[in-house]
Amino acid sequence: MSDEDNKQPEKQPDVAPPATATAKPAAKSAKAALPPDPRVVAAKATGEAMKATLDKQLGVTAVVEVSASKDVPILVIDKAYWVQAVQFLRDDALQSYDYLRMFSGTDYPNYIEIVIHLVSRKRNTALYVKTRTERDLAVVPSLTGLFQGVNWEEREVYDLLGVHFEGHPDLRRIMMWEGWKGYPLRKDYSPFEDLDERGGNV
Amino acid sequence: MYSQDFIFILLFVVLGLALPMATLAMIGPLLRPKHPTKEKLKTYESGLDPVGDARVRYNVRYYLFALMFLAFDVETVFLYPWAVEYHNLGLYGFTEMLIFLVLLAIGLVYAWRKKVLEWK
Amino acid sequence: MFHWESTPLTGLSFLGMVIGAVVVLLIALAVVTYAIYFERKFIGWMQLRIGPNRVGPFGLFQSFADILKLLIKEDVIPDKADRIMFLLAPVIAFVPSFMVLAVIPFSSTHVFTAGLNVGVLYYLAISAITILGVVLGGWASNNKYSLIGGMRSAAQMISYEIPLGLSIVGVVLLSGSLNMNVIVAHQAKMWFIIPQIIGFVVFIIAGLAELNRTPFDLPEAESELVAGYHTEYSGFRFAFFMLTEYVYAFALAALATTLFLGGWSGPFLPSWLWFVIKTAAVIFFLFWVRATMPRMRGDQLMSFAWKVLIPVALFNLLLTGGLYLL
Amino acid sequence: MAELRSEEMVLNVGPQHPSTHGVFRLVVTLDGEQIVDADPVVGYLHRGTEKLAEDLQYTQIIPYTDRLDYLSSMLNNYALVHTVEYAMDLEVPARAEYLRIIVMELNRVASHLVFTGTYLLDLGAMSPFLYAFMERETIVELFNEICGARLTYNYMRVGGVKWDAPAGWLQKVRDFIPHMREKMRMYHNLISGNEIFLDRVKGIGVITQEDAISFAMSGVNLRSTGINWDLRKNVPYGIYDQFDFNVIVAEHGDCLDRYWIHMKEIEESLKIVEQALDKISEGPVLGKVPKMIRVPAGEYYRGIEGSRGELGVYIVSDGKDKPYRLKLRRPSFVNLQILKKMLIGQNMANLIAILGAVDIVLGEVDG
Repeated sequence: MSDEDNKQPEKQPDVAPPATATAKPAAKSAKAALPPDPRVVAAKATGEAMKATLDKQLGVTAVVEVSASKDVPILVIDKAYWVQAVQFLRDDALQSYDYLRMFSGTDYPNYIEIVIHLVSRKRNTALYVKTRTERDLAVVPSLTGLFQGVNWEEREVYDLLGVHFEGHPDLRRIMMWEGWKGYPLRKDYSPFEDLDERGGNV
Repeated sequence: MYSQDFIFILLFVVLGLALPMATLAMIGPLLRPKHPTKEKLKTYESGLDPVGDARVRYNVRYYLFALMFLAFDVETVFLYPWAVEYHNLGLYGFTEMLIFLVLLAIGLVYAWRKKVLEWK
Repeated sequence: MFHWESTPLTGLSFLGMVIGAVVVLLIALAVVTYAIYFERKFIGWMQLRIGPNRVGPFGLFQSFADILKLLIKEDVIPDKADRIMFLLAPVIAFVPSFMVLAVIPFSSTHVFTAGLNVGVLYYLAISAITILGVVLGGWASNNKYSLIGGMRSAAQMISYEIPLGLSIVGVVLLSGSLNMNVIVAHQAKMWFIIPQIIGFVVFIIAGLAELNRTPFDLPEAESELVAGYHTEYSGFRFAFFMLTEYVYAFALAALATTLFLGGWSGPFLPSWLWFVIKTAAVIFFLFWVRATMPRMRGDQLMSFAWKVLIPVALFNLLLTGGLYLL
Repeated sequence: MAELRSEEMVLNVGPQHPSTHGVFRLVVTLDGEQIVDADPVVGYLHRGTEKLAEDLQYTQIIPYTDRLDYLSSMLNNYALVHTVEYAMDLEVPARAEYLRIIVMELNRVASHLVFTGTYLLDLGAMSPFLYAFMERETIVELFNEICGARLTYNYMRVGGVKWDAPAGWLQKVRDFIPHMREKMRMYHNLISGNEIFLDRVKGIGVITQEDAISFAMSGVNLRSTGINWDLRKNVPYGIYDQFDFNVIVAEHGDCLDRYWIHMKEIEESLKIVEQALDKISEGPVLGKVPKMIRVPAGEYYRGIEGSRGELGVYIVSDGKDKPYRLKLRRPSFVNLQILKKMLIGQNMANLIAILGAVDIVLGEVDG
């Protein structure tokens, strides 16, 4: 019951994000002014190559965007192919990204981004994989079937960012208590509004 | 007379009862405060309201040990009169007791083999 | 030598008995008070601390302060507890602990001792009653930690009761009597610790377990069960459980002294002083173990009693019997 | 005996329990003393560090990291400033790097000592706890001299460290090393060969390699399963590539292995401190940093080898002086997840042995 309530975010962001702020983080435009970092260029090339492999493997355009942070490629994956893509990266002998070292989420003006950091211990390389979901009805397939360790991480993201993970065996709040309303890490969350209604002593 | 010793022991019983009586029932109430509150009288369970009741039908393992104890302790008690009279009994007593102890050991081995002694 | 049984029962001798019993009670309380102080002090030193040092010179009055504090603490009885049993449990635990002291020969004159000719059996029988108090306390609290603690102590104490009993049979065999006075008299030439060294080791280990002391302190394993069977107890009712524990530590040390270390016998010094020295040494050993050892686990504890101690004690018995014949 | 069914009992272990090492709750279902089900409940200490950080400048976040894993605050400090430096491509003066290594490794020693002490306390031995805290006290006092605090150091800054070592401090650290080695022998005498201790921890709480990877475990827990993974070696950061030390790896993945790795790592850390003391030279301790620290827009992640595993900081920046989003990869939180799997089927006494060996700090678990 309360799950049903939680599914709907409290309210829409007050200000509609400007039309220009597209899927790209504001980061990109600032970076363009500087001379390109050779590490970033190389990482992007690696990312593009991986995109090609992934798309070919899954038979669809699963990777919607490629970028890089320093020397680590970043792949943004279509939500629909999220589990498949990560499974491929984990199981494929050439990739073998079997260690999910970080799981996080970020609230952007018009979408929520889930990011995982995969490490291939065999090749000692890292890869950031992301997926995006709408803010109003944030639903992402769960990775618990692939990595047991994301269980709590997904619960934490659910708790603090309000992203529902489909197929998660035990999706409950983990940091805040049951009955807490709202998702603290969202940018439109105000810590002082409706405090009595939101939590209280349950 | 032998009864003197038991009178002496009776005095110990009386004194043993008198001390808690005096401190818990007589002196204690005069000294200690009595301000029970709901929270104070709650059963402790790591700071939360207790879940369910503690009086459940408890695991059978403990009772098996109780049964074992019963058998072995009684047999141990039988050893005492034998030990006291041992210097008069000699080899006869020794063989008698050997048989008794072997029986005891068989019981132990039986329990051992039946895995009664495992706590798992 | 003075024996109560050889003294006719008159008003005067009855008064003597009363005085004797009261003196034993006072001695027991004093021993407990200072045993706790010494335990804290010794373990403090062993752990590079200084231990109690605030109340009185060198903290000598610390235990009195603790007793006073416990006396003026509220006696909380949880709502869900079985009231009558909860109130009775500490008394049931305490009374036998004091009763067993009646048969300990403290000195060569047996004013403070009942010379029962079933002395050893009396000790074992009476001390077993305490288990009842402990289990009852654990059960009556209606607290899960207490229940587990109570169950554990029941299983543990009854299991170690058997090797404890068996280890003493060897001594009884050698002295041919259950009377503690006679047992001490038999050790005039040689302490029984020498022919009964296996028995002594079994006795001390089983004794440690009976006392619920480290490494056998499972019933009150504070890191698992908070405080075990006395979790819900407070104030002076809790104090009686503590008192029981330390009176037993004293009683067990006294028993070890009597059965294995020659009791009050010894050259030069007065007999009671010999008794004090030997008992203090045993008590010190009990404390020392506590500062050194971690706690055992339930299953290991049980298998140790049944698979190691009991067979060893039985073997010791056969060995003693066999050697005695030769 | 099938008809003699016993009833199960639900027991709350924690939040107010002597050996949950803080406010951690474990709802266990017991059959007798056997654990049928376990549900860890965390969050009692949640302070919203990540949310708070969004309203703070980078330098202001540093004291908040102290309060995460409060037993190894130096490493937390470093994880944050290192990530910022990495994002900004900042140079750190050599002396500052060495000072950082010294305090971090000393902090690791202190943290491992607390583990050893409290673990043995959980197992019922009181003395090792007090012994271990004696040496920790020395380290804490050393920290007090260098940064003025015993627990919440707030010592590192973006681009260096806040204070240079006071006169004679390095010598004190140098004197401490042989002393600590001597004490290590004492610990081994007291603990490592104790039969009761070995019986309690050997073969208990076994983690398989597959589970360790799947649960993304790190630090001692991961290495106890035989996986050689130490970020100081595998993904070198700072100046760790200049030091000669071993990564301690065990093979059984049980509690005993975890204990051993902790003990051995203390010795390895001492080796690193010793080498750093030899190499350190005079110089500035704070590099050239802009007045206002602004991380260039983008996202950055750096993980360091904390006392309890991979301690990572993930910064999403929009180019302002405050992070847009700051995520802390908290090793205790990730490591703790396996607890449920390890506990089922064990008995009450093993619960403490297993929980203790996972080595969690609740401040870190709850963020």
